[in-house]
Amino acid sequence: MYGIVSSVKRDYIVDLAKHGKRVDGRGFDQFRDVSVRTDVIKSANGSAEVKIGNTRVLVGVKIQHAEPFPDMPESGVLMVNAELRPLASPSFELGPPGEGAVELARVVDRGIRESDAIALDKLGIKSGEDVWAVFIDIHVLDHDGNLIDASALGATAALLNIKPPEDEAWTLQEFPIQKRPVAVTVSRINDRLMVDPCLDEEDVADARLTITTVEDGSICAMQKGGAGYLSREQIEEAYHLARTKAEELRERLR
Amino acid sequence: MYGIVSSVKRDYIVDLAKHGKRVDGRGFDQFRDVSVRTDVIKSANGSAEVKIGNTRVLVGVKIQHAEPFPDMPESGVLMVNAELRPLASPSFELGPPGEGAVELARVVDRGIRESDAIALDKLGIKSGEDVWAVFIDIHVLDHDGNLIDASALGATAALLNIKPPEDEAWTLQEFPIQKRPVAVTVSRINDRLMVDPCLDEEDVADARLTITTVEDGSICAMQKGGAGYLSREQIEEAYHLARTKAEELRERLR
Amino acid sequence: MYGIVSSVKRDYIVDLAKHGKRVDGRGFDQFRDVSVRTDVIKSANGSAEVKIGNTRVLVGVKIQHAEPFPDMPESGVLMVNAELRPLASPSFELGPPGEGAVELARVVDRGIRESDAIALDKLGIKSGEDVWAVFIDIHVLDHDGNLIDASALGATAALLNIKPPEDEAWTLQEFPIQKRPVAVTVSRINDRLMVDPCLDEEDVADARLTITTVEDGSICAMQKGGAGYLSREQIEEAYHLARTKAEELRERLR
Amino acid sequence: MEKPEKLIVDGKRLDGRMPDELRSLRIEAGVLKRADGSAYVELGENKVLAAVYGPREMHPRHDQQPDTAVLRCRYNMAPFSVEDRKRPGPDRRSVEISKVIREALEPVLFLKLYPRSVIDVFIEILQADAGTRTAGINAASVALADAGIPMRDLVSAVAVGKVEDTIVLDLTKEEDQLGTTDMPIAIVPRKQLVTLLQMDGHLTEDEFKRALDLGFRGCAQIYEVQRQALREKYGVKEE
Amino acid sequence: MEKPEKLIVDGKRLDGRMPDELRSLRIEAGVLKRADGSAYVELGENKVLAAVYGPREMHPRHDQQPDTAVLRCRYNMAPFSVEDRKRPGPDRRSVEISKVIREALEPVLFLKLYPRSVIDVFIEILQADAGTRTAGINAASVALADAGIPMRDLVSAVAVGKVEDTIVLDLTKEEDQLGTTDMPIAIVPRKQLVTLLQMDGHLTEDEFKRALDLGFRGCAQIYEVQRQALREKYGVKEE
Amino acid sequence: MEKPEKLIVDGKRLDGRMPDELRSLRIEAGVLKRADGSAYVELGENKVLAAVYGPREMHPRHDQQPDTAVLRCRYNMAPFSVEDRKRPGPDRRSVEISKVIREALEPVLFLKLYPRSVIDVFIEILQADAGTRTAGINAASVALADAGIPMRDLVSAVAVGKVEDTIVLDLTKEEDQLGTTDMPIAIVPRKQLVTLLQMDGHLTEDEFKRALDLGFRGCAQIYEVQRQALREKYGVKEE
Repeated sequence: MYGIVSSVKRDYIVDLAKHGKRVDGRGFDQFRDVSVRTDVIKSANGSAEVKIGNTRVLVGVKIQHAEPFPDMPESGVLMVNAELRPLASPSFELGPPGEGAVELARVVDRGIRESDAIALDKLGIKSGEDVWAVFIDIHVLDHDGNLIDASALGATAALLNIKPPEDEAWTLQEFPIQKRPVAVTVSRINDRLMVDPCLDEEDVADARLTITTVEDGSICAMQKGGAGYLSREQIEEAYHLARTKAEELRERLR
Repeated sequence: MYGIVSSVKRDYIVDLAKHGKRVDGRGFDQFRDVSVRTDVIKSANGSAEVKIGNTRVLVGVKIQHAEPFPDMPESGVLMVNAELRPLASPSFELGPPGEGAVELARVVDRGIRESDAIALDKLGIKSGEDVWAVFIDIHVLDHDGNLIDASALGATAALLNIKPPEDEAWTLQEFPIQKRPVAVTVSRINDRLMVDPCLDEEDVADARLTITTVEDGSICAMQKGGAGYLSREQIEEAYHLARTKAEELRERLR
Repeated sequence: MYGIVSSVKRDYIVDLAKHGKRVDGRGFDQFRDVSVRTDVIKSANGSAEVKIGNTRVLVGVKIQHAEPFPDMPESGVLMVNAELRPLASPSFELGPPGEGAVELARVVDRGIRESDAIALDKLGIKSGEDVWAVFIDIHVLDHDGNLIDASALGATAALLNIKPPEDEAWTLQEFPIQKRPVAVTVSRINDRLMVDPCLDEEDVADARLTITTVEDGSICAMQKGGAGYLSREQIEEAYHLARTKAEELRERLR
Repeated sequence: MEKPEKLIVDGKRLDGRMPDELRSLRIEAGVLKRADGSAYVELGENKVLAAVYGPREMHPRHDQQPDTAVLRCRYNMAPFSVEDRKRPGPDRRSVEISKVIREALEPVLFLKLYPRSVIDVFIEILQADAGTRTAGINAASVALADAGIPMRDLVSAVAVGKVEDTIVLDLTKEEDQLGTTDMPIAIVPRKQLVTLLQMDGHLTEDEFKRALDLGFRGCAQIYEVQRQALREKYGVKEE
Repeated sequence: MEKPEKLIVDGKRLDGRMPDELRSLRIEAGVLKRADGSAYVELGENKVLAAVYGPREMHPRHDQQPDTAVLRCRYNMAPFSVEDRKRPGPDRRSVEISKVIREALEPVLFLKLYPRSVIDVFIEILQADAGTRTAGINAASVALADAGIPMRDLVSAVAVGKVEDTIVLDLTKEEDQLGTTDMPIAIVPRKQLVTLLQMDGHLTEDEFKRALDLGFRGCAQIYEVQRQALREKYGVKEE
Repeated sequence: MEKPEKLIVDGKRLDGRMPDELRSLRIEAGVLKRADGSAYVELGENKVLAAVYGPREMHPRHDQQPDTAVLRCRYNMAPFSVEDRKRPGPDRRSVEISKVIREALEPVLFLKLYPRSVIDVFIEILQADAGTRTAGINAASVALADAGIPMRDLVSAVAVGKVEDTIVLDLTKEEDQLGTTDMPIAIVPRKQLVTLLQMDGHLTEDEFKRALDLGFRGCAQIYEVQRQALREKYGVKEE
């Protein structure tokens, strides 16, 4: 997921950070323009397109029959898949998902799964034989940094956009969403923390910490990334940043 | 499927074509020697070996039980697979079928499927559970050009050669063949159209158009290939060539 | 499975062999220290760790429900898999099993299968639907030569170590072991035969012959390996060596 | 899907179109930031995105051609673009379509200008309703122009078909599934040369000729919209 | 597995441990012959082996980095290490774990010392009982030291979790499955820097801080055992 | 397949052969146009084709050996060659057989003559009836000679087995499945050296010696047919 930047650009960005500045003039706690459009794909049960600056992610949700897992015979099934399509970046390659795509999908998955955003226990049909599967497909279209936040926001938005399948086995009034998890990734460059890095910033960042919170500010998932470290103080600061920004982003959902 | 030819050879072949000639002295509308031998593989339900000049293709058909597709619960299943075995050409590589093999299989498949050559609707056994699957496996043994025509002819010949499986679920008198589709590929070199290119001609051809016709001359499948173009007039000329030659080739079937 | 040795080392080992000696001073019919520890993995039904000199192989057996093969509806299923883990040798690579791992697994498999070491016919549960599958997984941890003998010994030891699954479908008193196959690989360097080559010897060996015998000295499996040949006399000599050493190794089982 | 009694009533199709009428078509050039060129096409219910990267260095290196650039195309359907979720990754259908799209575009490119390099064309089907390969060609062709790749002309493509013995332009999914024949065609409009032609179904000689006629006319309409998209992006009038 | 009524009774866990108590831990350095460095870790019922190869020449060559060594990690579960036999080969879980382990180890390595080369870390889970990724980091870290790779410090890791509203150290499989929260953490002990942090479940702000506290304390204990293992192998006192 | 009561009646096998009798054998050299060398073998109901390419440049390049050619073999069964259609592509069985065939052929080749190059041997089983690997070796060996590759000698191969306590030559599929033992063997006939030997089933020491005897004798017969095939192709008498 990381590209290569020239050392000149690296020095420039790090130097700016030391002086409290960012390449595009934003504050460290400031997102780029965020737009969330839902209901963009008719063939999906729910969909959303999220743009954060130039970054653009399309998320589609399909609801289909599936077999349950043996140890959860009455529970619906959640599947999150991410495709870093090669049209989105010169660094994305053809072929099966690499570690970047796998991590992206799993971080989004955990935010939804661990917050119980979907009442999977209501998605059984016939015990041990038939349940509803919720396929969340993240399709990255343009990559200018911060894919995790864009994808997670798109996934929650697409879930909120779901129209139940036209199938007589579907008996609920509406799709059972219980929580609105929102992921915010905080990156460290030199010793400064910032949200929503653009790609150039992401490429020079030492480490990142994604914190997914729900409405009450409690955490449902975290993921540190990058080949650097974070101090204890930075982690706590990141939590406060993430919680505050998640509230802002959550307002974009409906 | 395309090899690389020296520019000397290319110039020679193109030059010949301009003067109305071919490397082996044939007319532009003339096939090399064609031979069709059937019943060559005992372990197959039907089989045929087709030679066109030095090109040699073995086609085997297996008839086995399978599950139907959900939207066609009483219909048999047709599967066409092509293997460009590396023994057939230095340009064929080990590994899963490449785009050349996939295209070859799909063009042959469409000729058979779209002409309703096989009455698949008669190949059900138990609705939604059990039907007959017809596996047509194209095994290319020696590649000297024009694999599509050889493979398609072999497939139709092998279908006509089928002995029903010895299985109590088989209730038809004989295997239900309704049409005899034949593919003819017309290649353009410079501005000349010709049938049955040998490998050297194929390598320098600008474009090809495969037209599969049935007994009454109507078209059931077409496929343009190659990195060049065809004019409208060339397409119509190709149709007439293909129709005429298909009639000749069809006489080789039984 | 073969590495590359310098020609100096090769000449040295071959020269020693000509003079009746081995790099570590052993006799040609002498194994390195052999240790067999069983019951080393709690999550397996049976397990064994075999060390032969520095070579170290861990074998775990899992017993699980499975579908029978259609032609053996009441018979249990045996699966042997070998993983040459890259931690065991710089020459082992990531990725699916290569030909070395496949051969290793299949030679061990045949020793067990062909000797009827397991009474698979007693491992049916419900005819045509449910049988016991015996998964033998060979996990190579440290490779200093003679993996076949170590793996085969580990497999037999792990089978003898099996505690039946805690499952109400299991009705036998104990796991039905009938034979104790032991594989001994005899290698030829120049014109000398020797057992239990270390890796350096294995790398310069011309050929090897693995002979798996059971208690009465009869042969249940053989496999010649390596890019060289064996004379008829060498084969007979190898049999006698293998039979004698197998008796010694068999004493290490329980 | 319930089968309607007739697909053509009083000379009109189920969506109200005449037999020779295109669905609504929207093309936008330069819609992606990272790609060197890009285009978005909406054709009826189809939503298609194409991106071009290159000419750029070819990897793996032994695939480099000493005297020419290599054109690579990849056609991909998003999992949610179709009725039943499509499992990600290439299947035989997309492998074949990628190949015929590449061969449809190659005749208008001057690949010899860029030896040892590669031009990548990625086509993503975001929502599918029959005609995705031709919509993909239309998008890719505009994306190539947007990337500044020298071209002899654009390539314009459309599907023609036969529905209840009527030759019709630009099939919907319903018409494709219930009709008998689908014939995608791609054309280099100025020289009127065909660079893609496939067909499956049933056409007599006469029907075939009428289908070709209709395909050429449909492509001419699409060509205008493609050119308009580029004019809008670059704000210049073509000569 | 039958669900027990309570996981914590009278302040003690089902296996008798206090909430802030580690399972029994044994670490041995230099256990493999062929690897350049290796270590074996037993943590409760976990059995983990790590091996290091390198710095060695990077293949394929085009993955070489001109100014630095590349660290590669591969976490793998043996098929018999878990309740239901695991099919061999990487799955999505192990791909992700391999990535976060690499990123947990990389901060203590001086990779720039070995341009164009690769350091490979292989972690094999032979028997699993929750906490395998952190046990793997502990093993890998000792194996790197055993291989003589220059390091700023070791990396020490442990999982913290929440079980019935109690923050506990070093979850067992039972606690992991029945509890609500799992938070693996890795630390560079001397500088108290975090190199791995993951979490799934539910933590309030206050719980999160207490979990961090407990994680730091647990890692300090593990660090001592790691150093002891190296002292035993090399028979020298650390300064 | 219904199990017959006895496989050997009055000293004769079900197909009328004596225990030490080969099935009908036909070998033809030089049957393919594109390959550098080729051969076709019919042994009973087996139909096998082998082709040789090389010595040619080795790709990928990092598999080149600076001091020797590399021999690659690939044994493949056509999907229609067996009772139940075989799914295309290599399986574990064919991977192993490809390896032992390569090791059976390598001893007669002078690979050091062609450093950095590769010799490819492709064996296609078109119709299978037990003994395909040995038939493949017989075909490959003739194909190598047909390709003009310098060889110390041909390699001749056959399967020996045990059926109802009788040691028999050249098992049919029925004998292979109902008998107890299968022992394929390959020999360099002039020097009487064994280059392939596999066995599964049950043999006592005495049976093993008799099986070896029979294998050597069977290979001698096959050797004659191989040489005859080459004589017919090249129209010269061997000295």
